[in-house]
Amino acid sequence: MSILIGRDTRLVVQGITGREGEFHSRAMLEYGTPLVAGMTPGKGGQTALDGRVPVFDTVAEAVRETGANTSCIFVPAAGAPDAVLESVAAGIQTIFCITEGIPALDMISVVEKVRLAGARLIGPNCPGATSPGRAKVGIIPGSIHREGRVGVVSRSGTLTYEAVQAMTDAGLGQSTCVGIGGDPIVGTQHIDILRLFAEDPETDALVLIGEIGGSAEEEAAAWAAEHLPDMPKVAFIAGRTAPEGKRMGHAGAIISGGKGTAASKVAALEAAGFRVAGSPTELPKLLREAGYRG
Amino acid sequence: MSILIGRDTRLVVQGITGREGEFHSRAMLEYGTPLVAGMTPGKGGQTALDGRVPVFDTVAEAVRETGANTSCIFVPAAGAPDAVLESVAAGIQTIFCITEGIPALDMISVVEKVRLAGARLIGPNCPGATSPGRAKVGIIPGSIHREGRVGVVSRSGTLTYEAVQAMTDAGLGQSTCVGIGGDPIVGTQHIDILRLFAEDPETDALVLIGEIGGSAEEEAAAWAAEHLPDMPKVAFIAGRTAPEGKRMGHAGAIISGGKGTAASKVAALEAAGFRVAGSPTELPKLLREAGYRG
Amino acid sequence: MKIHEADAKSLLVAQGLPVPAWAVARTPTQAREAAVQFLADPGNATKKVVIKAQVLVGGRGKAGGVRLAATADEAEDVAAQILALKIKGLPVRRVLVGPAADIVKEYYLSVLLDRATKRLMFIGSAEGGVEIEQVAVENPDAIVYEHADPLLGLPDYAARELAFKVGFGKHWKAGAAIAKGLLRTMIANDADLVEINPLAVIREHNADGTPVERLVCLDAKITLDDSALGRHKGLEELRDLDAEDPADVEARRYDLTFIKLDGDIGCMVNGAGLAMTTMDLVKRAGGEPANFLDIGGGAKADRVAAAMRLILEDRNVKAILVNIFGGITRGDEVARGLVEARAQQERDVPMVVRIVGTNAAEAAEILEEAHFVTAASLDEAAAKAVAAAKGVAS
Amino acid sequence: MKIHEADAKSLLVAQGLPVPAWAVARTPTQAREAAVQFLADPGNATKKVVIKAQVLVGGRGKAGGVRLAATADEAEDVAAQILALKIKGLPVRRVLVGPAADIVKEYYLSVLLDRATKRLMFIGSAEGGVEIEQVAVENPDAIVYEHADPLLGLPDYAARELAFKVGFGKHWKAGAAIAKGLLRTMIANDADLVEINPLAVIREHNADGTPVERLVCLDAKITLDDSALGRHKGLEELRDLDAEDPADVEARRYDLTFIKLDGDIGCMVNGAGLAMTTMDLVKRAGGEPANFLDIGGGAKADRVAAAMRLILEDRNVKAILVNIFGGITRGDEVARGLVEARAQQERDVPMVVRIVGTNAAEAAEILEEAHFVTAASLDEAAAKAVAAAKGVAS
Repeated sequence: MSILIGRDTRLVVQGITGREGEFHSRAMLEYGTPLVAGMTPGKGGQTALDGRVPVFDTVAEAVRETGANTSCIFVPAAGAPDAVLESVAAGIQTIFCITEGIPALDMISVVEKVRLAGARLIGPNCPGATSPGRAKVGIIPGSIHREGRVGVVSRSGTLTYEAVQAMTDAGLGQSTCVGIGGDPIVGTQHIDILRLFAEDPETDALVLIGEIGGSAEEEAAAWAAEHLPDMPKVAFIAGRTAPEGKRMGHAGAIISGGKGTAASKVAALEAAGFRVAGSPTELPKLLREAGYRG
Repeated sequence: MSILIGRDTRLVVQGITGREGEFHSRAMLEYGTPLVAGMTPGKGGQTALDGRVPVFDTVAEAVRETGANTSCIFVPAAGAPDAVLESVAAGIQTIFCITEGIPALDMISVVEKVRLAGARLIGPNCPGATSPGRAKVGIIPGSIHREGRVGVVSRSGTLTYEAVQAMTDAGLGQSTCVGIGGDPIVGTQHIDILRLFAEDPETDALVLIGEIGGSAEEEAAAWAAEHLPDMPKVAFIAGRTAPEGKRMGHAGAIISGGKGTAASKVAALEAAGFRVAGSPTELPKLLREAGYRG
Repeated sequence: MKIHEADAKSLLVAQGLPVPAWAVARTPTQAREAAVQFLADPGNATKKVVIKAQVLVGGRGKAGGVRLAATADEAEDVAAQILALKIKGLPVRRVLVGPAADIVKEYYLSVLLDRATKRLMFIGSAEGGVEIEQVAVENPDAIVYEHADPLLGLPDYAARELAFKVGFGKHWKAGAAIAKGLLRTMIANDADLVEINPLAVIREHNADGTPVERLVCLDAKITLDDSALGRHKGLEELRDLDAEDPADVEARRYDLTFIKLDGDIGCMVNGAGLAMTTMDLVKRAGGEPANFLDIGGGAKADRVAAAMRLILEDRNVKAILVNIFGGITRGDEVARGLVEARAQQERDVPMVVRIVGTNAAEAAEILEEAHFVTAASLDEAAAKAVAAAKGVAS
Repeated sequence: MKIHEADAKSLLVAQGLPVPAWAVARTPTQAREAAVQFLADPGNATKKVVIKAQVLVGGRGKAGGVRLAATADEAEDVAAQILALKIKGLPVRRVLVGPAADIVKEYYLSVLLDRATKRLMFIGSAEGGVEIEQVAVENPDAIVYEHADPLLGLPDYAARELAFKVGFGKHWKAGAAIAKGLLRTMIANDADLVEINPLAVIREHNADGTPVERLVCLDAKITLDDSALGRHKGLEELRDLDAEDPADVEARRYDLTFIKLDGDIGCMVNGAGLAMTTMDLVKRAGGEPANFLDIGGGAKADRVAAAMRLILEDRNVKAILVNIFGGITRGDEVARGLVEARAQQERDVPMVVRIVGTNAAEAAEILEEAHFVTAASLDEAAAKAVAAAKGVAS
């Protein structure tokens, strides 16, 4: 098993005929992801990726015709919130929004609609997720992964790759790696992913990658302390050297009013039983020290 | 027992210090309704009805301080949709909106919010409900009622009084009488009230009062035929002489495109086992003929 | 409130919707001037104009109220003929003049209040240009439905879905944009219904003479929510007073709901449902109601007097039935209003009065003192009124 | 994006919010002219003016950037002094001049994005005029919170609830209206934060000299969502280029995220989280990062070259660390950009390059051919860069 995506995933890519959408769809298909449909309004009836994927005008049609249950959005920022709503209305249960640069206010009503529908949104501005050996959805390079039993959750993109690469190099495979996105309003937060990992029989250890800003890592840590006391847990927090009041790239990564510092997050994680690494390369060693034998 | 209101009702009146609100609140209190609170912004801390009812600034406060679980709205049309939202947000489960003249579009988001909260809205533009001997909420004159076991549901105001008076005069008491309101968008329709009566052990017979326009009576009839085949059922439909294309007072009462005629409603009700009266005064006789012995 | 096609089109244009140019003419000369302009327009592919009667009833086409003209002379002539028409009893006082469209394909698109779902609903069809009710009977599968979200309106995806389902083909983007525009029009004006029939792909000419297709609103029907008129400046001005009875104007002034009918028994009732019931019982007793009249809740003496004047202005009225079930309305107030009204009325018409409910006893006293004919039940009141209208002593 | 108080007030006024009059002065003479006007205003109960430095950092009061003046001469003098200040390193180029308020009571009210609930949240307090963070620590019960509805915004009832909870007393209607106005301001401009501190009841004089109280926005702070600037005409103009490094302007032009810091090791990274991590590891290895620089996803050669120029413009930079984990970004593209940039650069700074992921092999080949110092791991790269900056051969 795995979380979010796995053997039952049937993926529709919204914006499959765009440059980014096509590039990453090809990579997903080559990774073995069950990419069953693409969607671009006005291109219904055509095919994408050398005839391998049928394209539909609407997600509803893609769902009806192919049984798609998961979507991945590469639509530009102006249309991406609407693309999420379209997936929700079509009954898609797991939605990955890769698009970056979406105005934060646009996402407020969208995440509420997702919540009311009982669906799950990952992102926006996220790299997606990979369940090694089964499927990858989004833009995480497939080559960095290795099948295994460590669950990885992160707010970042390339930092996640760094951490995953370090794990793979050390022989520690992953059950699922999830990048939840760095925007202030995201559909799914660290704690939500931990809840999913807690119920996944194939996840035996946790890697949590966080960064400055907000208090999502602290909340996740508190939850893990209570519900996963015995699972080996390691973490890395980026931004120890970030100055206060400056937005460090991610709209969400800002220390304000003395809140959201790396120090407070590290302290919360350590108090919750996480071993916190000083560099992503130390994560495998810390996992072993935490008792992980996978 | 009874439906919507009864011994457990704890009523807050929104707009209790207005002319209408005060007049009818007094009547409700005199009828024995457990009217526990009033609400008028800016008059929190005062009392209404000769010191008998505390007034609060917000419904939330009224709920917190008095345990109110039912609200009745006498707020003018411009503020009435917001008043419903306030009740919903405060956790009120049963909301009566008496106010008439609310623009229909204003109610669309409001009824959706009510639905999402799992609450129930009666009205707007409705006379309210009475459970004789227990409570009355709204503007139905208390004097026309008699305790009993006939459930009454109606779109109209005074026409309901006429029907109820005829019942009472014939010695047929009521479990609950509900006026659902004559607007095109109302929170609760005939069929919803029938569902409640079906589960009320103290309701043994049904009186359905309808009028031209829409297809709510037809839908209610079909439901009753399936779920209440053995309950004595009578009905009256107003508007047999109404011309097509004219709005007969109620915004909802209009025959258009040959739909919503009295004839089609009468036919549907008769097909569903209702005896349909030619005049409200005939309802008691028809109920007896339908086998009601109450 | 119904408004004219030309006014409806103005509301659409205000929301950025594509509507071909038009002019409104009240005289044949004005129609000629407009025709000259549209006939000279190089974009006009048909080189003709259409002249359409502006009346607030359907079926104007069958009644000869929509005709084409190829020259200015013909336009003037046709306009004169249409302006001389009465359609379903309503005189035509204005015509709309516009370029006659070179229609490639006709669609139907509307948005209205759907009571059952308590949402706004779009209705679309690739079979436009005929009444949608007819399509619904003959070819129901040709109609597609799409509900607006009660909290978000019509998101882009839903507009696209609707456009693909209706089948606008290569005009799907325009179709989706128009659907969104119809909803904006609905909300901006608190309309009950915004209906475009036909919504048509028409062929026009570019400046260089090459043909070009576009999707446009060729006809438009909008009805407005009376309850919301108060919050829209300017919409009340669209009311066509010409098309209304003076009685309607008077009724609005006193907040009465009045609908004139063809019978001879005037009815004055409080409550819409009870007013319809009263009419029904008059008919059942062998009479014909002269009107629907709801004096509303809490009516006071002056409103009662105004209601009485309205009823008596109808010269057909031979008897009056007053039926009041007091709730908010106080019976004694109504009784006093009746006494006052009778004192002022010009002609003597028999009146049957039934007042029950709040303050009924006080009302009975007042009525008795003033020698009104009264009735205990509604059925009795109806019978007495019918008898009175037929000249039988009651 | 941060904007000045005066600009924030203009956005509030555009939404109908009550803000006392003000003027912006760039010179002491302009300040004097404004003061003359406000001192002569009969409504000005204090007969004084306030002069406030317009800088995009907090703490201007403590820095002497907010002062009163009772005469035009004094105003000119005070303005001159403030315009000569540097506050937290930023020169004061403008002052705001307005009537000094006769404050009866100070409140705090703001609306901001609440990540945890994914909704907009109002924060209010009857303890205004001080930093809300301080109130949160010293008297947390004095702060009230109210979330906007994610689909309906702030309905009237919620605005009233907020007003009653904050405790505006007889000014509750004004408080509720202001709360709604703050939300409108937020939405109309895609703001992250709209903060009024103090929101104050002030005493003014009517024309006849009688005192009158009203609730007004005395100070205003608004930050805008950078992702949404593109859809708001005019907001980009509120950017204070004076307060920015030329490097910031250049970074925006190439879609780079660049933040200058105080160290000597320039960093060029793809991805914000990895960029922060790179800085952290530089520090951990004993060095000091000179900047945060995220070249974003899919960066091509020209963006890499621009990033290099930005880094080298900082004369403190003694070594450069390039860390690229290819995903969308192709390693060979970055490598080519580095070769090109080094060919053009004026001064020779040691550079350590680490490229992994997509097309890393091709990148390695290019780098080797161009004799770049490379590193396999991020830790190694950081160590080498720190050593290079210290002049130790790497």
